[in-house]
Amino acid sequence: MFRKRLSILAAALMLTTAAHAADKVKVGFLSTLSGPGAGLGVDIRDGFNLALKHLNGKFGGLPAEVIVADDQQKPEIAQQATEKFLKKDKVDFMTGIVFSNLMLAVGPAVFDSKTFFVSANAGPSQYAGEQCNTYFFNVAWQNDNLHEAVGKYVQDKGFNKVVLVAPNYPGGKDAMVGFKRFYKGKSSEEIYTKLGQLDYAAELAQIRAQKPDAVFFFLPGGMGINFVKQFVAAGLSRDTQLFAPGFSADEDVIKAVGAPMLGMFNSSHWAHDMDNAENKRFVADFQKEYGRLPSLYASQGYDAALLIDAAVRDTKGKLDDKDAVRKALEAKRFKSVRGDFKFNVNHYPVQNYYLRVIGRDAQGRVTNKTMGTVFANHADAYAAQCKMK
Amino acid sequence: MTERAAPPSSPLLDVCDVGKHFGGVYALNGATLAVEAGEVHALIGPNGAGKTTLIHTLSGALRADAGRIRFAGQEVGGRAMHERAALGLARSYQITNVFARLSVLDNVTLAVQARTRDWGTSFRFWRPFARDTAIVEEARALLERVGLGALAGRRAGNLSHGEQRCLEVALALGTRPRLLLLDEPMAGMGPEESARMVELVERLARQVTLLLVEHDMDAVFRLADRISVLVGGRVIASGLPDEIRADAEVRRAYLGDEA
Amino acid sequence: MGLYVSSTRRRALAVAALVGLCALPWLAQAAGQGFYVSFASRVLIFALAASSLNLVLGFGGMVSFGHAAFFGAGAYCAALLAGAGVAAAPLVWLAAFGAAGLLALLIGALSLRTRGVYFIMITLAFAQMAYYLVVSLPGWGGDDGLPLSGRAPLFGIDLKDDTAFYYAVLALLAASLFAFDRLAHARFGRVIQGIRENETRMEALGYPVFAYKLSCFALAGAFAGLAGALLASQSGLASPSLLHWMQSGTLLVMVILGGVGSLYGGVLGAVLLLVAEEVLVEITPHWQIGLGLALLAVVLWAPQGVAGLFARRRGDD
Amino acid sequence: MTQLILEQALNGLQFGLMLFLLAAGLTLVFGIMDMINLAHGSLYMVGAYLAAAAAQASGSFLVGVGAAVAGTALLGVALEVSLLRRLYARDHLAQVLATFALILLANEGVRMLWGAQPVLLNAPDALAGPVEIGGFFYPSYRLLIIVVGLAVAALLYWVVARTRVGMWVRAGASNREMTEALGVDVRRLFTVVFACGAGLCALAGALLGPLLAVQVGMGESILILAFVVIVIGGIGSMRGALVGSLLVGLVDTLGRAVLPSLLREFASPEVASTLGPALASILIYVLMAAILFWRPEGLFPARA
Repeated sequence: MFRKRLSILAAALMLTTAAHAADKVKVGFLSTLSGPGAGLGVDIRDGFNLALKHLNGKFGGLPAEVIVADDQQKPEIAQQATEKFLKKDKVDFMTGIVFSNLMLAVGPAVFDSKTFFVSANAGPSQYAGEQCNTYFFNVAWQNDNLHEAVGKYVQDKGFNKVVLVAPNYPGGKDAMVGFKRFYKGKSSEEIYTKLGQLDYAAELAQIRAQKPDAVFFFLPGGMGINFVKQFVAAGLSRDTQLFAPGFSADEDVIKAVGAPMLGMFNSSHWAHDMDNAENKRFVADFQKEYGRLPSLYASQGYDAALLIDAAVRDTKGKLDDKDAVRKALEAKRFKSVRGDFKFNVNHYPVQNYYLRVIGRDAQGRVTNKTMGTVFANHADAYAAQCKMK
Repeated sequence: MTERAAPPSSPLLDVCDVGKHFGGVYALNGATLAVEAGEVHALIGPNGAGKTTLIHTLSGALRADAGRIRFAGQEVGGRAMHERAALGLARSYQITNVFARLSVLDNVTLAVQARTRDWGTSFRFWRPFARDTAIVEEARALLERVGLGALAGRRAGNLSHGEQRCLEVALALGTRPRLLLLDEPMAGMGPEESARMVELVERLARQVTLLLVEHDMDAVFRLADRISVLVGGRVIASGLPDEIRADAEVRRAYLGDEA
Repeated sequence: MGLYVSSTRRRALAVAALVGLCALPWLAQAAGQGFYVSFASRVLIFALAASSLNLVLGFGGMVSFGHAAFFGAGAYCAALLAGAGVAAAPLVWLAAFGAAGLLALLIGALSLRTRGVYFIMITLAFAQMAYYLVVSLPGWGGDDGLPLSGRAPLFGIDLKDDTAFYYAVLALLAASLFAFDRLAHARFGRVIQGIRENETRMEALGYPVFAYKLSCFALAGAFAGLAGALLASQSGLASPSLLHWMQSGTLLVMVILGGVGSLYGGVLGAVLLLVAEEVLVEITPHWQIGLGLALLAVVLWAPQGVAGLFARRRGDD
Repeated sequence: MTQLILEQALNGLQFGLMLFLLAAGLTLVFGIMDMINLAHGSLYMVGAYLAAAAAQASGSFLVGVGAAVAGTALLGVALEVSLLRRLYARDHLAQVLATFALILLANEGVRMLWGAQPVLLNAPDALAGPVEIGGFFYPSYRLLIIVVGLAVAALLYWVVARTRVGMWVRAGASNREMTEALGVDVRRLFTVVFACGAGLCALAGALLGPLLAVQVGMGESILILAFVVIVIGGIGSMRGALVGSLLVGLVDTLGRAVLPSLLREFASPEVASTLGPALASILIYVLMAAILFWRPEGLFPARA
């Protein structure tokens, strides 16, 4: 009885303090920082930190406290870290998660505690459709989108015997669905691999036996690095064209694999050669800071920080007013490095998707070059099912 | 316990043509032996004759390759060691085999507790053993009988060799066997300890049928009602001590060298 | 190691610890650190799992390297029941207890034919089989595991509240430990300890050793299943990593660290390992170095585990 | 189909031979000293990291491999003399705890030195492409691994079967006390065996580095497979380790290849490609359980 009355009292106090501004902004940054998927998490983190540096360590003028945790790409580790963020550190925002399966694992706890999650990567179809949530925002894309773009290009180019390879997890399934939404030819084989698998000898033998025209693979991080290397080593690149979403053909993979990737087509919503002032500053400073070209993951981490900054500024630091924070996030008052985009009803971006090809740039480096636009102002296929409350 | 009435003439333990080989080597080669209820039956033979193998085969530690073993009118050759023990066929070990890290009393209570026909099952998960005072009392009485009453609280591993041999016998007795296989109870003992063991076995003989394997010929001829001689995995003679002493074949094969 | 006897001193300590644990949520709330209530539930759940392993390992003398299979089986049982709409905690716990017990009965029946190192390895093999099966079964969530929505209520008590859940876990752990204590002092407990000390001798005395070992193995598996079900509701996820061999290894480490064959060894080990982890994580990202060195120190200088350091030398040991 | 099976058989052979490199050391450690060494996988990891570091520093893959083997063997000696020696007389539980602690130390040590992200180790450029054998292309690097694996297996076989040291090792595995009584310094013998085992681990780590990823935790998954191998083969038996490795390698790889297509006969493609690999990974554990069930001491028991 006593406890209950106490908590009612506490709730009343909370209401009266609700209008007061916070004195700092706490962000829980949970990402994959070890293991084969670590490259992605590290890029998101570095992008996020670069933005924070550009913002002088402040979000919306308030000192920022960013607590970084490694989810080791394991759902239960992610959950434990999230619980700590929510119950111990009591963060105002969470961000950073790379893999959709982890997002789905921690989502319920985050939303239950009315904490905003600004996803810098994971964009599971569930949260775009029926399970869309007031507290979930994605600054990157819905999982299917980049795959849709490749599917459309492969369809337009007239390939008609394609093998699809993706890891067996929600992001992998979204990839296959997305690709097939626009590719209408024969998908002779759909190979699901174990998430985190590194030796693809068996799959490559299977592909060789199928003799496809093209292979579409979605294997983020270290998985993709190994797949491309082994694909080339097996001699398959001689008669089979490789296609991938930008995830598997960005600077992290190129740096590791090098020349064998030349000529590979891939899709992205961003590229480091995009011509706008924000992007030029981002790319230049990223290279200065970390000594490598940024990947799309880094750009997403950068944008996530900018979105949080804009929301805090809009609400004048009154982060307890959840409604106001939501509206500020939806308004998206910042300039993205990818050019312009806006949020759909499901809090996923509506934006352009481009085709890139891997070639040598003016300095002779192997890198991505933007070829053209595949989709303009493209929304995901699930938004219609979202009844945002 | 189910005890089918055996014809009065049939022996308590009836071993017929038992064979056991390891690889190509025959340790037992058609051993035949009968132990009558109530007697002390000694089994003697030179080293390597197969005495211990026979004890293992009878107790169930080893399975015989051939022949049959009847105990109390039942075929037991195919039964597991614990089933034979539950039927009343107990054994002691030549190399002391007690619960070294447990107290002397716990050693014997475990043996007494094994007698499910008197105490019921040990699949009792909840009721404290401390309430089974009868088991503990019987164990204490047994320890008194073998002369270890004063050492009940000691760790079995800390007993002297002779005391451990006595405990070994107490363990076998705790199950109240109908037949006790005593495998060299006097092994490694000094003369004084041996004398005490002989006394103990003499007292035991009044309560339980014994099959005694022993090297000490004085003890054997003093204790045994009947003697069987095992040579080369085969019983070459069986009879009263005097008959055995007089048997020419036994003398040649075995006693000849020593007597 | 003699037959287990719980001294009055140790019982008094246990009661004192229980009282302290009862006060923990209140203290945590007072300090504004509700997180630690949830963390403490987790520790107590692992304490139950480790204690159940101690039953096979410490009392039964069977070095099982596959205990995680039963832990995980309980977790998946809870998740599947939650998915099927079963909304009564006692029912879920009972089902997890039974399912894990049955699995342990099956695995035990096959594994207990081997001895020593081969037993260690075959239990490991069966646990790995369970791991890959769970990962591969369609509808069981693969590598991501099975999420549970909410916690089933206990006779009208809402366990979604972390404090209520903590007390439920604490009550179950205390009841389980009490049961283990009874077990160790009952005839069955004496028999399995006798088997641990000298299996052949027990067989020669007429005990059906296999049946006793199997019962012990199955019972321990059942309690591990209960712990698994609790962990699944605590975290809201039945994860395949609960069945991974590293989990079996962690449980083993907890038991050895705490004290093999000591009733509270599992609890002590779980508390020490998880709290050390939690504390070290705050101090340094390289906390595993500290933990590794501490474990090595235990092996070299405290061979009876931490419980052994507290135990007074008894009689003529 | 036959070409698929052939290619998969080669993959299985390659995988099996790498397992053999790990299992060879493990089975001797296990067999002679009756020691459970969970940290054997950590030596494999350390070897891979040393190879990557040395290859990067020198620019030569070969130097990397050599440095890894030598460095890890030295580390093995240091470990054996300083710590493991104290554990031989202890029970299996103490060994499990101590070597589990070593896993933690090794993982964290590597993370401190090289970071949490995987390190890249590239195969020599000359071996980056395929070679044509029997009408189809096969990665030349994998072929090299097969050749090296076979050579090492042959060498080990010769050492164990034909040399005096090998005779001691065999004797030590079947009866340690007797070997000691015959005047062999088993302690020193064991240090040598352990060093060789560590070197072989490093060789496997260095060779597999370019195919997999050099990362923290790489040793744990492969360690269990090595245990499976030696239990199947019979603890302490070199021949058993070889047969067990090839069996596990082939069953695992061919299972992965054939099971999905087999399953496709009965189930949808998605279910087939989901269940297939998982069932294939169970396959080796089923194999191990079955072998232990019928031959509780493994295929080639070393102890008399």
